[in-house]
Amino acid sequence: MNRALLIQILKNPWTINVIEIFVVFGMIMFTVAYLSLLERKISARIQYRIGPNRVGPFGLLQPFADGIKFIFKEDIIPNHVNKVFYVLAPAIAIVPALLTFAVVPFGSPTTFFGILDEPVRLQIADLNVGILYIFAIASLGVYGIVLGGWASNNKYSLLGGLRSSAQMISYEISMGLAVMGVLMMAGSLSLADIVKDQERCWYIFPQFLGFLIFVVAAFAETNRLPFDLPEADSELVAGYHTEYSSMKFAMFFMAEYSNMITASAVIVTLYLGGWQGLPVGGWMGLPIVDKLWFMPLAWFCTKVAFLLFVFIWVRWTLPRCRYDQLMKLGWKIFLPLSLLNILITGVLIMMDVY
Amino acid sequence: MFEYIWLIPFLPIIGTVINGLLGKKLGDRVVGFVGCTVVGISFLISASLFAQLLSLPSESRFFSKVIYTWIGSGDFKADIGFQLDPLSSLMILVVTGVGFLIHVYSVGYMHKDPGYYRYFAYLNLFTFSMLILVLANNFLLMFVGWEGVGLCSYLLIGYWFEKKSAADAGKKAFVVNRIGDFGFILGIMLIFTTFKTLNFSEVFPKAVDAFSKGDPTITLIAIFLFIGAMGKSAQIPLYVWLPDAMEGPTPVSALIHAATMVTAGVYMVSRCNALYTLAPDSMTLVAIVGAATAIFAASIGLVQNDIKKVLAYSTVSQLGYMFLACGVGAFGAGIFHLMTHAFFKALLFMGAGSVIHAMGGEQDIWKMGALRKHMPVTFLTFLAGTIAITGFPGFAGFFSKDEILWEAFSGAYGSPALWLVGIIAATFTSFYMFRMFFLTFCGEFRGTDEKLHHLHESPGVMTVPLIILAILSAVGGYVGVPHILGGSNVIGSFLAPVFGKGLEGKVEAHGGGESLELILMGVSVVIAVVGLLVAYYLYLANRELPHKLEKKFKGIYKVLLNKYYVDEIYDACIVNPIKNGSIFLWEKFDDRFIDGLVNGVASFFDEGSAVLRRMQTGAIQSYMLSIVIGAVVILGYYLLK
Amino acid sequence: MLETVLFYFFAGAAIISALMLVMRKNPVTCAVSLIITFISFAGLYILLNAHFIAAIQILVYAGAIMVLFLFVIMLLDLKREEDFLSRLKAQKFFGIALAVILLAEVFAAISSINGMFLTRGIYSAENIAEAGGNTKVIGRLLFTDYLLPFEVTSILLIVAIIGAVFLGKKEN
Amino acid sequence: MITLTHYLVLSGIIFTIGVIGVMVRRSALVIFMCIELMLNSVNLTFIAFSRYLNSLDGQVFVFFVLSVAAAEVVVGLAIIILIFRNKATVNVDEINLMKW
Repeated sequence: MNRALLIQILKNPWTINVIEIFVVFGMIMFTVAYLSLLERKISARIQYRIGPNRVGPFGLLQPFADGIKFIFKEDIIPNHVNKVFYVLAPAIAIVPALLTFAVVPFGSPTTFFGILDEPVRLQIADLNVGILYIFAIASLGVYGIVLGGWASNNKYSLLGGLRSSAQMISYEISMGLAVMGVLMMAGSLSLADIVKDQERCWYIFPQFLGFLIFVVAAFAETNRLPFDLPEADSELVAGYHTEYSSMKFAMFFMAEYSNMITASAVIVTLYLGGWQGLPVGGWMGLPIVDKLWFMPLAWFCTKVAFLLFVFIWVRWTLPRCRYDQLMKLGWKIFLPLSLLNILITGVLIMMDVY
Repeated sequence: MFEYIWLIPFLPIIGTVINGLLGKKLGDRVVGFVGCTVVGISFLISASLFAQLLSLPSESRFFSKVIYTWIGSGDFKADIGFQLDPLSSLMILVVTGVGFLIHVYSVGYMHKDPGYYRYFAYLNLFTFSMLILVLANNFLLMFVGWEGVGLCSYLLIGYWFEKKSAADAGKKAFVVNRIGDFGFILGIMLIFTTFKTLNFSEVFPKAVDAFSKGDPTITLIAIFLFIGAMGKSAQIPLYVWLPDAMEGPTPVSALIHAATMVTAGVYMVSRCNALYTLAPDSMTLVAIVGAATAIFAASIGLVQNDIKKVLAYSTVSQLGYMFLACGVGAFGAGIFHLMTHAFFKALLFMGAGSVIHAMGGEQDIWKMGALRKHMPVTFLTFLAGTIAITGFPGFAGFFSKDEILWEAFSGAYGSPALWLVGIIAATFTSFYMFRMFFLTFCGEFRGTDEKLHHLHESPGVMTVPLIILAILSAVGGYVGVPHILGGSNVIGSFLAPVFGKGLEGKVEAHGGGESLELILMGVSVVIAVVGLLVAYYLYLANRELPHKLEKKFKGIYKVLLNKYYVDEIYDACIVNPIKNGSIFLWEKFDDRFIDGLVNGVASFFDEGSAVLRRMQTGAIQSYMLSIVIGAVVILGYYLLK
Repeated sequence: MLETVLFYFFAGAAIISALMLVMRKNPVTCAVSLIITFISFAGLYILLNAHFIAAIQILVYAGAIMVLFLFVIMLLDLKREEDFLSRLKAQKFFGIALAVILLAEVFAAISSINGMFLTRGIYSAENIAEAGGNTKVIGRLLFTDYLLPFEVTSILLIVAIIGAVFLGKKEN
Repeated sequence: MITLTHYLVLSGIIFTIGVIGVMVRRSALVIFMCIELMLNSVNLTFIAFSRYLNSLDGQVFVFFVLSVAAAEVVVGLAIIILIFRNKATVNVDEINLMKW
């Protein structure tokens, strides 16, 4: 195959898109793997332990060991389950988590040091209904848990599934309303536009209330502590995945961590300026740094990493709340607060403050 | 400032809403406070509007404002609109001023009554309706107020509805009023078909321009309107409800007799003076009815023993005077008498209320006596009221009554005969008022010992209104001192713009001269004194004589005591035939024929549906099947068409 | 070309899953079939350039309404439905026959309107793109021409919420 | 080339399937789902017309249909739960209280 044709193919937007998809997928999977290690390490630190350190230097190869273990364990399908949904549920759980990432811009458009003729955007798809897309896909994530819980034909699993569906619906509302503030400020549903608009100011500052609501709701949506009621081990054994083992369990596990990553990425995009640098000083004022196409990417990854750390930190610090408290918080506090947020934002926009 | 005119009726209705809806929770103190305050503020606004009106030159003293178009349908248009001119401004002053004093008095009189809040809600509603009536700028809105006072009188007369007589009296008042209202409605309809409008400011000029004197249409309208006035203002033959209205609480009687309700008819006739002046025949009718009522009621008053009944008949009689004034074309004099009458009649009723309060509910004057010692304030104020009503020189009643009598004698439509009737009625008035006064306050106490110990002066909240009204009764007449006594008849000239047409005719007819006027004035003073002396002679000096007279004129006495048997005659001639006819219709026509028809239709469908209801299987699928069949058929129809 | 393929793919998925909804006896299977139908519909909406509606189709129908259905199915712990309509065999026969007639009539109606186009509106694909995209234009329509129905919708939703809370409340 | 007719035919088929479902199923929940299916097929018609007539009114209508459907589902499901509490069944042929 001659060289010119290769370059022709490489420069085709479709090819770039496919490459992007594979890179993003690989990155997420890689992060998921190391996130599990990170979680164990951090929890050990918090509990004044050392954490896994046997496999590889500092236990760095631990994720691979875990993966191999999961793959080779016996795959049990109990007799009393509904086989179709039992098998489908883990897959249904993980797909939305990965799909959501498609609209998140993770860097500014670039030509990779002039290799390409036209700048390409570092985002798999720039939908003009980006946020709606995120919410739509995220709302599908619940089916994996609900169906898994139901198909297991086990009362603990069923309860876990029920809890998660109620929880998801409750928090999705305040989450959606909290984002309204951002939409009103950006005037667009596209995430690329939202990030671009944060040049003037990260939305966390004008939208602090919305940010708080969104972050807490994101915790609830990802079933992380203190809102991990669907799998509350002290009450429900292991909740919806009680009956799961081996690779199917690993998929639920991966789904949870991918969800965390996606949630962090969305929070960063909506409130923390996406791939933009610090709100002061531009790219640290250095013209060289300004030219480097990977700087935005680096900023983005740093912020996501920080948020992931917060996720883990919170998990090992806070106790779990009761289910009625969870519901009360969602409906009686966050819902009114998010409406208030819309009101305040609207008034401030009318007064030309924003 | 005139823009705020709507506040005057609006405030009392606010009071009604607050007291009616929340009164039970608010407690009696708040209820009383709210009830009085709203009327008080209304009075202040009325007073300031009145002052402003006075500051204008007399020909531009007119203000009219449409708040809201109530009904608009083709040609017909009715507004919620208010009109302020000398007549209505005087009326709102009387209504809110005297009304306010009655409200205050009620706080004391109705103390501890279980329906306190209801009472005040009604009272405020009453004031509201009356204000709407007098402020209206068209006949229809006036009719709203007209019906409103009718309703409120029903509610208040029957306020103690547990008592059968009170409930009956309320119904009687309502029904009799409706007869009058019927005439009023006919009048309004005739006005609309004749003039195509109901606004005062359009009807009256049109009438004057387009119709000659004595036109039959105008005469008919005037008579219809007067029938309405007869009902509301208790004239023969529709006066029967007023004495029975004594069943209501005494302040209500004061309100009905003094400030509101009964004056509505006089006000309305005066308001329509342009129409009446165009119809001399109807004027004559008004004058005759007024004079007849005056003497008729006064004669009944001579022998009544119930303190409130005496006052009631005196009201009927005084209303007769007012209509007499209107009938002879002296509308200003009628309104003047209306005002002074409001003062002293409110005073007399509230004084009587104070007496009844002290006597523990006793109303028979033969069981009272010597109350002077126990109730000095009531005694003095009652005395002022009595002197005022009998027309002693210097007091309010003197000026107004005298003007009426003078006009009756010498006015454009007057005649000596009317004057004679008036003067006889005045004699009667003087006699029965002093009779009641002496029996109540002088002599020795004739009640039980228990009652004697119970006697006490009323609390301040009741006596202060009495004192204020007593002062008004004493000096209220000085706004209308006639020319002959060196006065300038301020009120007459103030009202002149409204009664312009009426006055013209009157001035021409004044031929009698000043000496005649002075003689007539002297006569009326003399007869007042005669009444006083006779009463004194019979009831203080020579106490056996009344009983002897009673025996001697047994027939007349009995007829008078039984009020000429009017109620009985009405029962026999009107009430009973209607009742029997109704019973016949109820038992024969309604029960058999109408019910049979209705029940037949019902049972037809009942049996028919018993068959059809089998279609309701309760299975949703069958219903859905029917829907789909319907859809298929409809779609098929459109496709094949 | 791509459009044709995608249309037949989504249409096929929608029809098959709709048939599953009607024919399967397990309520959860029915619900999941319906979810698939809804998602296929969303795909069709995207083909029709209705991005906003596609997004809220998934958000509202697949994400919220069907979760509620599943929630209720699980809450009531519904078992498989026994042989459907054992009692009303005739009903079943007539029902399906009628439905087929209805479908035939609908086809007849479609063939008769084909080609007979009414007035063409102003919102062509280019105009929409120029005005800022599908979502923006719909938003503007909702807050101008359709403001009253839009506000009434909010009242409807409030009423529905109150009704649902009242109905769902356990009698003390 | 996909034309309006394609969409209308598809929508008609789906609608008919929904109608059949309502007529032959016993479970109130499934009947409910079939009604949702019918609503959706109508939505498809709306959007197809909206696309081919260059008018957005159809999409706005779909928006309203969606909110009505949401309200209807919320109340309907509450009613179904209530029925289940009282009668321990959601089969419509066993809930035929509303008959003569």
